[in-house]
Amino acid sequence: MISEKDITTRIVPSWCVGCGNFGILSSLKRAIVNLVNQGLYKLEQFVLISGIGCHGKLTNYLELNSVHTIHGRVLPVATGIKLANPDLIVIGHAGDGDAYAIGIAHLIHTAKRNIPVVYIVHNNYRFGLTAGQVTPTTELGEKTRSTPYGNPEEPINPILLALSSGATFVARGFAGDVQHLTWLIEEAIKHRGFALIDVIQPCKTWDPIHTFEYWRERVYKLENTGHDPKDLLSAIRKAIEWNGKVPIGIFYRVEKPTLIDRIPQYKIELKPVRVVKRSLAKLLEEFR
Amino acid sequence: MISEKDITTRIVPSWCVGCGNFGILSSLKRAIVNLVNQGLYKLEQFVLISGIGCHGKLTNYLELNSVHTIHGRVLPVATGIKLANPDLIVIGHAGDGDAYAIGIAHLIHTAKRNIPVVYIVHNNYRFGLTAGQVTPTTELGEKTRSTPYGNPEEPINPILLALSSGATFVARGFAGDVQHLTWLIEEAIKHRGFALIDVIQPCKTWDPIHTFEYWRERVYKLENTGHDPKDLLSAIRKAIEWNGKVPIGIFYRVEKPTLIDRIPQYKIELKPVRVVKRSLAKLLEEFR
Amino acid sequence: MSKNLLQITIGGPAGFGILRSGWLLGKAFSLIGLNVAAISEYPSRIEGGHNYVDVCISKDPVGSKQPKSDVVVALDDLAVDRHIGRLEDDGILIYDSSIVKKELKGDRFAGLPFTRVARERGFDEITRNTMALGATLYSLGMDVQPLKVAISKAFGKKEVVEMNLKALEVGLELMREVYPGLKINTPIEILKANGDPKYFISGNEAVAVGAMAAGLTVYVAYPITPISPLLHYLVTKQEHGLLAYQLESEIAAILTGLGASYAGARVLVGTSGPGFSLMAESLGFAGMAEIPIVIVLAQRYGPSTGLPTHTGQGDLRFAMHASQGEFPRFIVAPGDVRETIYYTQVLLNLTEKFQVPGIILIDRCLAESYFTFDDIDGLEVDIDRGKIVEEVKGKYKRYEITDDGVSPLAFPGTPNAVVRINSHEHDEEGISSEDPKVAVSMSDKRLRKLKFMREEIKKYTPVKVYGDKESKNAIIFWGSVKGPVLDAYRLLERDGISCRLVQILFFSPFPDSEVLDSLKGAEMIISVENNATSQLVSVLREFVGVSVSYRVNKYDGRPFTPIDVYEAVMKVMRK
Amino acid sequence: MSKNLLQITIGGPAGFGILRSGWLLGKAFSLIGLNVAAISEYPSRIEGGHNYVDVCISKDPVGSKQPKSDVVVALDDLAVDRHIGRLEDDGILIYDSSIVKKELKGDRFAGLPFTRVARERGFDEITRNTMALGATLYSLGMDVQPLKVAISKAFGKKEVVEMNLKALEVGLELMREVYPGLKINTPIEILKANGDPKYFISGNEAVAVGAMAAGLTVYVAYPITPISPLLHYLVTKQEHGLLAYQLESEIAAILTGLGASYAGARVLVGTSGPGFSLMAESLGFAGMAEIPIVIVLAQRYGPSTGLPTHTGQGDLRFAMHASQGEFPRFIVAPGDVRETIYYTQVLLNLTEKFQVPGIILIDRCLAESYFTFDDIDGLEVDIDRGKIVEEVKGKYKRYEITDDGVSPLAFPGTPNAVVRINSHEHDEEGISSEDPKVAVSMSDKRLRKLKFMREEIKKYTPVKVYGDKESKNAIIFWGSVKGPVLDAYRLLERDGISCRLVQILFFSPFPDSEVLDSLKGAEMIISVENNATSQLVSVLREFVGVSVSYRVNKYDGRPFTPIDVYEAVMKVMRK
Ligand SMILES: Cc1ncc(C[n+]2csc(CCOP(=O)(O)OP(=O)(O)O)c2C)c(N)n1
Ligand SMILES: Cc1ncc(C[n+]2csc(CCOP(=O)(O)OP(=O)(O)O)c2C)c(N)n1
Ligand code: SF4
Ligand code: SF4
Ligand SMILES: [Mg+2]
Ligand SMILES: [Mg+2]
Repeated sequence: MISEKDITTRIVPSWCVGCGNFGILSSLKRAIVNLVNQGLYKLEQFVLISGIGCHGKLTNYLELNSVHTIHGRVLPVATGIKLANPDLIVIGHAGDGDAYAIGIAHLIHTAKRNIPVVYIVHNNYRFGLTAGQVTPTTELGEKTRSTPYGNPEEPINPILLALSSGATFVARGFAGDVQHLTWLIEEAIKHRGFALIDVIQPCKTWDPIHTFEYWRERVYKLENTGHDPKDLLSAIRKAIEWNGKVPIGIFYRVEKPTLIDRIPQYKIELKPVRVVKRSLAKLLEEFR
Repeated sequence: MISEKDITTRIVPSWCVGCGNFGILSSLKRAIVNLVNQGLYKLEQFVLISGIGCHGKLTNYLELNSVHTIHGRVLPVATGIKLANPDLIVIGHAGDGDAYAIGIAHLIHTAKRNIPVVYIVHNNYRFGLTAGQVTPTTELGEKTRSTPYGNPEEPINPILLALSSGATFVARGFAGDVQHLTWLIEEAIKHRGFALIDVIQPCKTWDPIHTFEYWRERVYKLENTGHDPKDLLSAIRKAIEWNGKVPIGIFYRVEKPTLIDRIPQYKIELKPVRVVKRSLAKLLEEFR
Repeated sequence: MSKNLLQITIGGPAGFGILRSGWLLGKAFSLIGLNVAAISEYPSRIEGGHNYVDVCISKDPVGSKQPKSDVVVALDDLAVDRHIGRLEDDGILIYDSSIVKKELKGDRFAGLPFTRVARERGFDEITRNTMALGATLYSLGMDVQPLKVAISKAFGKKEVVEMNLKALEVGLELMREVYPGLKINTPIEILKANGDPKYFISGNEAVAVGAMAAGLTVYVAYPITPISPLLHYLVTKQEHGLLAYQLESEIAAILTGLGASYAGARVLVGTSGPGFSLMAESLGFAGMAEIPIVIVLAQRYGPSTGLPTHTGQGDLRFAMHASQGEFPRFIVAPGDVRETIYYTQVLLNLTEKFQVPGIILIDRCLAESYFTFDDIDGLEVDIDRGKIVEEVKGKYKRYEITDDGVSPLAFPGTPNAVVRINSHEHDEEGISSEDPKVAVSMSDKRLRKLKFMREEIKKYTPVKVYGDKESKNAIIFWGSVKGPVLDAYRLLERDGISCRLVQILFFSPFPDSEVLDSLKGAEMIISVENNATSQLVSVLREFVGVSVSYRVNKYDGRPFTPIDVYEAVMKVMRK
Repeated sequence: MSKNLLQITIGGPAGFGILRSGWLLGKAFSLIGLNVAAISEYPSRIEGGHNYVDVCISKDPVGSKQPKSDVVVALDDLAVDRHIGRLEDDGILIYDSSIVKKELKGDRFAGLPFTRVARERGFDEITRNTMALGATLYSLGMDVQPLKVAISKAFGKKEVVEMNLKALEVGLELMREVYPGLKINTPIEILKANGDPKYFISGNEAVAVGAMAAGLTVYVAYPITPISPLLHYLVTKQEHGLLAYQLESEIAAILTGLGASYAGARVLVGTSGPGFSLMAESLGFAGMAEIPIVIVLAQRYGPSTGLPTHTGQGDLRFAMHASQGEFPRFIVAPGDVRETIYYTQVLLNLTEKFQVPGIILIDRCLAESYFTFDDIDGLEVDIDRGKIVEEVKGKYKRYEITDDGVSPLAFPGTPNAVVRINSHEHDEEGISSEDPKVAVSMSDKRLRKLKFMREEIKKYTPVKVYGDKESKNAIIFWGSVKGPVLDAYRLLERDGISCRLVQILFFSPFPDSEVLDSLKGAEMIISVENNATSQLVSVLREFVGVSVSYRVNKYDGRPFTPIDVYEAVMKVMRK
């Protein structure tokens, strides 16, 4: 039996007091500890990847394999790891800037490929670490460091985009509900396919309006509504809904072959981490 | 009155005989000629932008302002032109590789911003100019130069993605129906907002299966079905439909403020093409 | 250290407004005609950790910070730990005793309960800093009036201004009450200063001002430290016929900029290393399609994410060679805020005149530090957009072959002109061509500009020499290292060391002959660079065959102090 | 031109299979032990336009094409126009009279209705080329047997093979019937050649073979000319424990590669200039995080989109300096297919041994042309993955400070090891750190590798010297220019001109001392480069202070011929 302490480093998190990232970190730790203690995975199988931003510091706090990659590129790194060693459990963490601004292309394509990795987006509606600029999820009209006259753009809908890209597990979590988020992360890890969890993560510094309280009053759980996560059209309908109330939970979950299932070589002898010499003379035979 | 000849250069198109690009070129010319002859625009107002690929050569064939930009970047260039001079009519041409592989991020964000430009994607389900590799729209299982065992990925759905990104005009055209495509292009140009036209463009060289005939047997016009292009959910339902029959026409069309409408400065005195000296001494006053 | 300098350090956790306090103090001194350098350091986090700013004040010009300070204001324990060792022998430590838990015993230590008092008085706690500034002014024996002016300029809201003005008085009174005798021997020329206000400005603001003076119409960027403040500043200036917009990535930003430039705008793009990397492909597009654009590249410690909030000069070679293929570009590396204002204007002209991309190479230290300068004589540059044609007769050819390689430039929308630009090799009309002869003539056309560009930069002092211009000893440097080098020079002078100081401003085109002239007769050449591999040295070897005798490098993410430079030079001299 | 060479040109529209025909012919000659260079040129279009290939054949080694040809096979009017002037005085033009409309009168012109005959015989029209090859062989007086073998190797389907074999006979018969006397005076050593088959391979295939021999497990790319054939080849080899995958962009490709490398794979990424530009940021990530990866960068004419299907050497400096900040990298520029096989293996080892990124710099000419070589002696390299640890005792530190800068490397999944990598500056465990001391020690750790890398490359002949090694005249070059330079040497030798030929293979780390050795005593140094700005010359100035006396540049997108080099050198020599 392991405990959260066993996967925690000596580093004190450098997030602002009251930051939503703490809730995500706790949920992640709990999920991993639970799954390991259930005997489903070994600790060394986990690989975390984080982008650049406040959220990205998470890899410093966990005594687990990790890649603190460059801004916006969590998913291609995740893809590479998974393709090279499908036995690893890959969990990517990105900010909303990371994931939906500079890195949006990779979300679409990783979902399309159904790469079996978990993608946790710390959605605080701001570029946090670079000091509070607008992101693709910031609401229309909001004033930020880079939009003093109010954001002239409507926000994107990451849930809808992920659904439209073929993601097989699409969920929204809330950093203020650690128990629920822990459950979501566990389900996402167990899911055989690409799993997005967009997590509402209050940023008290750059967005004092959308606080924990703000969200707590508005979120409700899809699990309690009879929503059928196997139905794409209902999922889309739920994704479009943003009428004062905000659904959290699993919008969509289906089983579909992953890219690894569909690449025939994996069934033969492809083990990209096993590097073996091939005879040069033999390789050159066809050229003579 | 101008004719197509007036906007045609001396250059003989270098596309393969029977390429779907010819149909798109004709439609574009007709649309521009029609609109100019209707007195809606002047020729010098038009700016074409093309990406890199077979489709990209189009700018060589038209005696109109144009930018043959780098691969995948039609939309940011279009955005820049439009922001600098909103009087210009900007029409972007991209390949499916261009638009949906390397350039997909810009589609999402340009749609989100509702930048009033037209985006015509020459969708031939292949990287044409680089000799026939798989693209994001290639069907599952198809054999291409880069997928000799069959494409292990399911295609993306560009119509659905554009709808999910907030595009205000979303259509599919067919290079084999020049009259219909001409109409679509005219409507798109007249639309105040971001307009995507995904055009089915047969590539006889790299995709001998999906010929003009293949598509001709399958396409049907949304205009004849009573489809209401103002209803997002119906548009999504139509976008998901791909049951042997393929709808062409306008999936979705709504009026919404464009980014230019929403940037207050445009209402004041922002004319980014008019460069005027500002007094250095005055600018520095606040620093003393 | 020469005692006409005064340095005050303010340190505390991120979120306390430390940098703002440094600005206030610096601003106050600049208002009475003193020179100031306010150089901050902060980690890549939003709250907590340790921020500090060194405010260095002098009657003489000052472009750097000192290793030691006369007053250290410490607003938490970490600040005490980090800076107590940096106190001058007769320096004073002022700390917030309601936060600092450490026992501090010493007759130069002044613990005052700023936070508690703020709470008691009903001020926002954040005014603790302002109180500490009041206490500081008391210990310096300085008048509070200039700081009051600074406060009223800094804060928008009247209540906030008033609260801070009160806090200032309270802090001063507290110090006077509890530590009436704790005083700094403030140099008389500082104490009695009452000259004209100086300009007090950061490198980022200098870029903004220069660009706006030059008629900038479009600024595009994706946020990145240390250039984000440029975006934050310009977005507030949009009333003036200027669009400043954040795009979804650096790739989108520069291409939006290129689109706007093609359409006729005057465009600036701001970024740092990671973003510049992403712009490499588009830089070459600008080169090939001959689209003018200026990129301001604020270097930080690299490689990769590196230390995002710390400085470095590691991108010179990358700026020179970014993007595939061969095309001319301008690169200018201003050394201080005044030069930044000037060369930003110059580069916006030059890039349009020659229809090439240009790079303004600064670094985190220059971008985010505040410095003073006196006058704007000769600082303003007229707008010159080059060969723009507004009316077209006959066939317009975007890439018409000309003697100087520069073709007449029309913008789309011009009647009778088809303005066709192309990333592919092309003929004079901009139509794609694979003809080898066309390729050679177009390559020649583009590269021919270099000769004229090299001529042109002569007008803008591409190399500057300071100090004893005939000396056999030369210190050679670029960019923000100018500050510490010039400040070190005063120390060297004091010690009777003669030397000339050579600053390279243009790196592309490289001013070969001016560099050679500037080094004529130099026997000992010492390079000073904020990087590990001496990139300037490699450039000198490549372009002018000059070998540097000694290299001084600092690559820990921190700027040089004059003492660093002084000691390194002395070590060499003693050899 | 020395007459132990034979050159055949085949030209026609894209879509006719011209390049394939060139391959067939080259393959046939290579099978009887002759040396072949088959160098093609094609425009950036899929059908129509003009493709051609020059197949140069010799008993001696050959690495380039000649300006003139002994036989020109023209399959349309454009081909006639383009190549009729390239005929040797006694050369023969064979053209398809059912396509060519032009009236051609001359006793060395053979018009034969290949297409019509193909149609009549019920062959696919595309066999017109094979017929023309039959006619060619007749005029050369060569046996058709080797070409038959080549045909059976080239085509998968039996019917296609048989159709082509028939077409070959038909073409030969046609020629014999209509132009029995039209014969080339084929050099006897070619006519009678019956040596062992040589290896006949393109640069792209050479990379593939080298990489596979070195145990490659992951190849990732986004398609781009001229490196796409590498992807097309490797995707067919995936049964052998190799994943070759196309990603959504170059950015995705390299980062997928870096992820795979971190996880333990041996990774190659292929691209050309535009894609390499997009990879710049990730290259620095590899540098900072110390992730081994090899990028093969096939240069083409630039800048920007440039001429996508045409060659150039414009990216040397960019490869050397791409990405912000300072970190070690390997750059090797093989000059021919044999070297490509060798150095690909070497670089896959070296990058893992030193945990740094590496670049194999080739160009369009080398990548897509076919060349022969004889033997594989010494060509195979053992796999060396460096300091890989499979079991971990005690605390594993990914960035443990070591004497040579290289830390033990564990892969994730290893029990007891936390493998943490980081693009931010970090401590030994890979945890982010902003400590200036950590920054210096980690910069030093990374840059310390350079010294050992410089030592290491000595094992792999970083500089090669050919010709008269003591000569006062030196020709210096890099990359695929090796072919024309070595071929030109035979012409210079014939004219009694002595010179040494110096080929630089490694550009990073730069083999300073070997380069200096190779140039010792050289008085006249002539550089030959396929670019406009002489990038090698700038590197020589920078690293070894050597000045080049004359520069020979070609920058029209086309490779040098030996005559270009010969004439340029002669011009210089005559001065
Ligand atoms: C290529 C590149 N561009 C810009 C940056 C600067 N940058 C660092 S973090 C960040 C955004 C952070 O926002 P988000 O991803 O939402 O993360 P958060 O800080 O809110 O957790 C940016 C733009 C960078 N590191 N790299
Ligand atoms: C950055 C970059 N990567 C790759 C290429 C090579 N390239 C040229 S065209 C093309 C794809 C063409 O496919 P598509 O966009 O579908 O256009 P099509 O040729 O089918 O019209 C690619 C990958 C490039 N020019 N630039
Ligand atoms: S700035 Fe916002 S997201 Fe970043 S640590 Fe602080 S509260 Fe959290
Ligand atoms: S390859 Fe396909 S898309 Fe390209 S020109 Fe030929 S038919 Fe058209
Ligand atoms: Mg965020
Ligand atoms: Mg395509």
